[in-house]
Amino acid sequence: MSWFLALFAPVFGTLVSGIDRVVRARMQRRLGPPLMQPFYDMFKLLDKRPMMVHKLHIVLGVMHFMALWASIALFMFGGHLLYIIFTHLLSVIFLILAGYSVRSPYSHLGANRELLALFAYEPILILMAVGFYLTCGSFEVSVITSNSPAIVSMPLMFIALLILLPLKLKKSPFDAPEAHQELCGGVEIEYSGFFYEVIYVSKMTEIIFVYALVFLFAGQNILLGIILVTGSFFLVNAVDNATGRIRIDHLVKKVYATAFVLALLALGWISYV
Amino acid sequence: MISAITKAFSNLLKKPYTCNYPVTPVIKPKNYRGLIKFNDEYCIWCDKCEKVCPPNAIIFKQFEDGHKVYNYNPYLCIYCGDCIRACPKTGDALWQCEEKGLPSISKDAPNDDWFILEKEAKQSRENYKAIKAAKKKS
Amino acid sequence: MKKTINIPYGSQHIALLEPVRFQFETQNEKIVGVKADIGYVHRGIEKACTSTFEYKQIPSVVARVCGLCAITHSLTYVMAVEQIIDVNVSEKAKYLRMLMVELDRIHSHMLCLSHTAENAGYEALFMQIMADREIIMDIQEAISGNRVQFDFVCIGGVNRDITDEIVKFIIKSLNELQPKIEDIFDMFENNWSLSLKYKGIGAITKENASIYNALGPLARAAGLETDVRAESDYYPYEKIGYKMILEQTGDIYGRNRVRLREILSSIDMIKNILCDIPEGNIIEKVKGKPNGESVARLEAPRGEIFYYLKGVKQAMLDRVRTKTPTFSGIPAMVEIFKGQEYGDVPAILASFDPCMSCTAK
Amino acid sequence: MFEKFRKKSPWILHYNAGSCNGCDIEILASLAPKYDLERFGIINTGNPKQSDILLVTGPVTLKSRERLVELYSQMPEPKVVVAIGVCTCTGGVFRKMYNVKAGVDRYVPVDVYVPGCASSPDQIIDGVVQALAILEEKSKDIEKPKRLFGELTNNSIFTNRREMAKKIKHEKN
Ligand code: SF4
Ligand code: SF4
Ligand code: SF4
Ligand code: SF4
Ligand code: SF4
Ligand code: SF4
Ligand code: SF4
Ligand code: SF4
Repeated sequence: MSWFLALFAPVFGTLVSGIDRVVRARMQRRLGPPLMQPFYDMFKLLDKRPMMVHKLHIVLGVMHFMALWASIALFMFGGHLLYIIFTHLLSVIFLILAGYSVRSPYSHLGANRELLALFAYEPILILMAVGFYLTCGSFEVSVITSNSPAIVSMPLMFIALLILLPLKLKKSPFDAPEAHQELCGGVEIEYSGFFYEVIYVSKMTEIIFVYALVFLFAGQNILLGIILVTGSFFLVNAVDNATGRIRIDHLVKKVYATAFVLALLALGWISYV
Repeated sequence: MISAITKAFSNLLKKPYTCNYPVTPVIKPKNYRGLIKFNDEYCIWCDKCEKVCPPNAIIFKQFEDGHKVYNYNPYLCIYCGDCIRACPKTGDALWQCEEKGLPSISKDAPNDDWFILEKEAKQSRENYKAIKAAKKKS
Repeated sequence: MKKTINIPYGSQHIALLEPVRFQFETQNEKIVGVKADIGYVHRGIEKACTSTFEYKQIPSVVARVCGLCAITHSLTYVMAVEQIIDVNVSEKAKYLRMLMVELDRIHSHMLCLSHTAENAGYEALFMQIMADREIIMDIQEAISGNRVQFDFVCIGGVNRDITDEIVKFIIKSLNELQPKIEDIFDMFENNWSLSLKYKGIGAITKENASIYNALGPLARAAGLETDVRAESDYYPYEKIGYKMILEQTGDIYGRNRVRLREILSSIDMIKNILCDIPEGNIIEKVKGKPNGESVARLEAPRGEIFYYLKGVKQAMLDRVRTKTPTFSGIPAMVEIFKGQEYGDVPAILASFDPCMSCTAK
Repeated sequence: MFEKFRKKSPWILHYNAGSCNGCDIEILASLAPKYDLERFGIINTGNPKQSDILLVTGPVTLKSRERLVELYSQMPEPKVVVAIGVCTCTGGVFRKMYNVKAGVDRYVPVDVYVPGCASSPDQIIDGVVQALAILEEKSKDIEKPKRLFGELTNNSIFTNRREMAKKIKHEKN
């Protein structure tokens, strides 16, 4: 089962992103693309002639995806939550390096912003892991998922994660690192053809990573997990459709002022109650 | 912002605005300015339409026996309708229909052929003038 | 770290409809220097107007200077020609022209607002405004037979009359549009992410606006009173209930407010126009060749458009000169950019509503 | 093998080569809810390296043509060029102006010509649908822009200067 989940995580991610695009279109009162659209995109990208800048750029892109996939796999096999978070961190760092490795100013700015965003969300992820440790007594995902739902004991932590969701999914208001209109996609700008596909797939995989974290809050209760995931999915989309993009410095400030504080409060609550 | 979020949710249930264009055609209003149509039975060959057309999308080619052939390039016409207003036989000889122009592909060479035609038409005029002048002399 | 990154913005860029190139010098995303390069659209229209086209053809040519305020270009030109060759346009034609100008203003302002929203990363609002804008596009198509290039005015009047059917359709559509605009107004007012993005960003003071010769909504948002509609009495704007709309803040937020309020006031004006369109001819006969000089001005959606003509008794004019609002606004724009964050550039730029196609002609 | 997916996922890049904005706003309008180009899987990428369809508007002024050709050659094959509006197809009213050469097809090979001034969104959709059919048939061979660029037969996947230089030296020998 976990083999299956880990192996097909990118596929599921793509599917979710297909649903995401349809939901977003409907929220804007458009018909929207077909449900399988991201798959069509991927197959098409396989067919394009690649035009790349240099080898290092490619290698870093591929490493980004591999590290991300590895972190998902760790997750599915019930690994150590901190390892998972750090593998994920590693993958993001590869992406940032890839952004710095080319000379395009957009790519550099994108990497800058990605880095700032990383500083914004990484501490909260770690605090979250600590929270899980405090409630379930272990960093192991397998232990957490066999415990009672963690959302009951740390609802504030869940809200903090909800605030991070748009940031990780590159949705407004926290989509400054990608910023279609300013940076044309930021770090991914110089990728093309098959190699863009890699980045594209890792974006899809990221979705699974994020929703897996949401799922974690439900513990052993799978039904609750599904409710949490779909609930947060629609909420994120609605918020995406109700806000504009805020600037990267506002982003960092806002995330620290809300999510970080909430996470700290949640930890305090756990240790007092 | 809360109202915007609720709006996003309520939009989810509403019918989208999208008209499914290639499947269901769009209805053009009356008097839509479409392609220019020509009927040589009514034309009095006054050349007014050719002269007035800003991009020269109408060109008459002159033949030696005196008759002319109308040429029109929908990929050059700006659909301004000036020719229609200039034509003394509006409605019979020249009129603007409500059809829109359709895209063409590179094989049709809407541009290159027109270059050739333009040159030929110019040449044909000059030839005709020369012939006429020669006739007058003789 | 005081590393300066030069960011080229344009001439092709996702957030920029216009082929203009800005070169931003940034330090940590803060802009310290701007260079604007605007010649990408120069086609030589002014020259062609004096060498290729006869004066009667020019209305449809200058309309193609720009598709956004196509009507104002041909109208200003036509007004200038009419002055030289002494044609008196009937009241009815004047009302029809005003009607089209105001419709054009609504569609152009809505486009600008949607663009500002999109460039602030607010896709849903962009979609909403664009969807509502189709109402205006349908009206324009019904009146003139084309969605963008109307070719509605001609020397001596207008080309098409409007029927009762169309009048009814316009009033129905405008009644539909009004609540939607108010809805959009509400979205712009009460959204924290937009207020972060708009309030106090890209501001210009009233003094600077007048020094750098800002025009149109850009100036009116800073409280500077410039509007050709108020300054000239060629068209009976007073009668149809024109009021100048001013804001004091001068930032993006102020500009958006000016535009939104102008849309609302234009809707009212159109309703008044439709109520009291006088009877009369829509077109007068035009005789003679232009001889002499004339100037004409008109308030386009973005500010004042100015035409100068000189005719020498020939079918071809001797000189055609256009001064367009965006061109005059560029010094003010460059001034505003300094000291802003790069992340705000798209929104600021969109809020100027720049259009280079008439700047470079 | 993947040809048929090209048809389902065309990403567009839009370049304004000196148009009057009339056609550009119609492209915007066709992205908006009423016409919703995303139904065809179209995304406006703004990044030449990831696009399949180049929508050009405007009669190509002398200043913007370099940029146009550059963008065109930055797009990886297979790619399709759609000329939107009469002034892009043939020059339209601008045909005889001194800063304009009649039509885009003087510079880059155009696959679909969409008439109209301005082309209405439904005409743009017609054109794009036409372009999709062409996109499906195209091969991955390099197509050359007609003017301004000499030989560009470089089939390497790298575009940086060192790789290019290597390749060119190789060809010289
Ligand atoms: S509609 Fe205008 S451009 Fe077209 S043929 Fe007539 S005069 Fe020429
Ligand atoms: S203006 Fe009318 S009558 Fe004269 S040549 Fe043209 S079509 Fe014929
Ligand atoms: S930002 Fe708007 S105008 Fe620019 S490319 Fe995207 S949709 Fe088009
Ligand atoms: S800008 Fe002046 S000098 Fe230059 S080409 Fe034009 S008229 Fe001549
Ligand atoms: S100001 Fe802008 S919209 Fe108006 S004519 Fe000039 S370019 Fe067009
Ligand atoms: S502002 Fe004056 S000098 Fe400058 S380009 Fe225009 S006409 Fe020439
Ligand atoms: S075809 Fe017409 S509307 Fe379109 S860009 Fe050209 S002149 Fe403007
Ligand atoms: S550095 Fe690159 S973009 Fe600049 S001119 Fe040379 S090849 Fe072109």
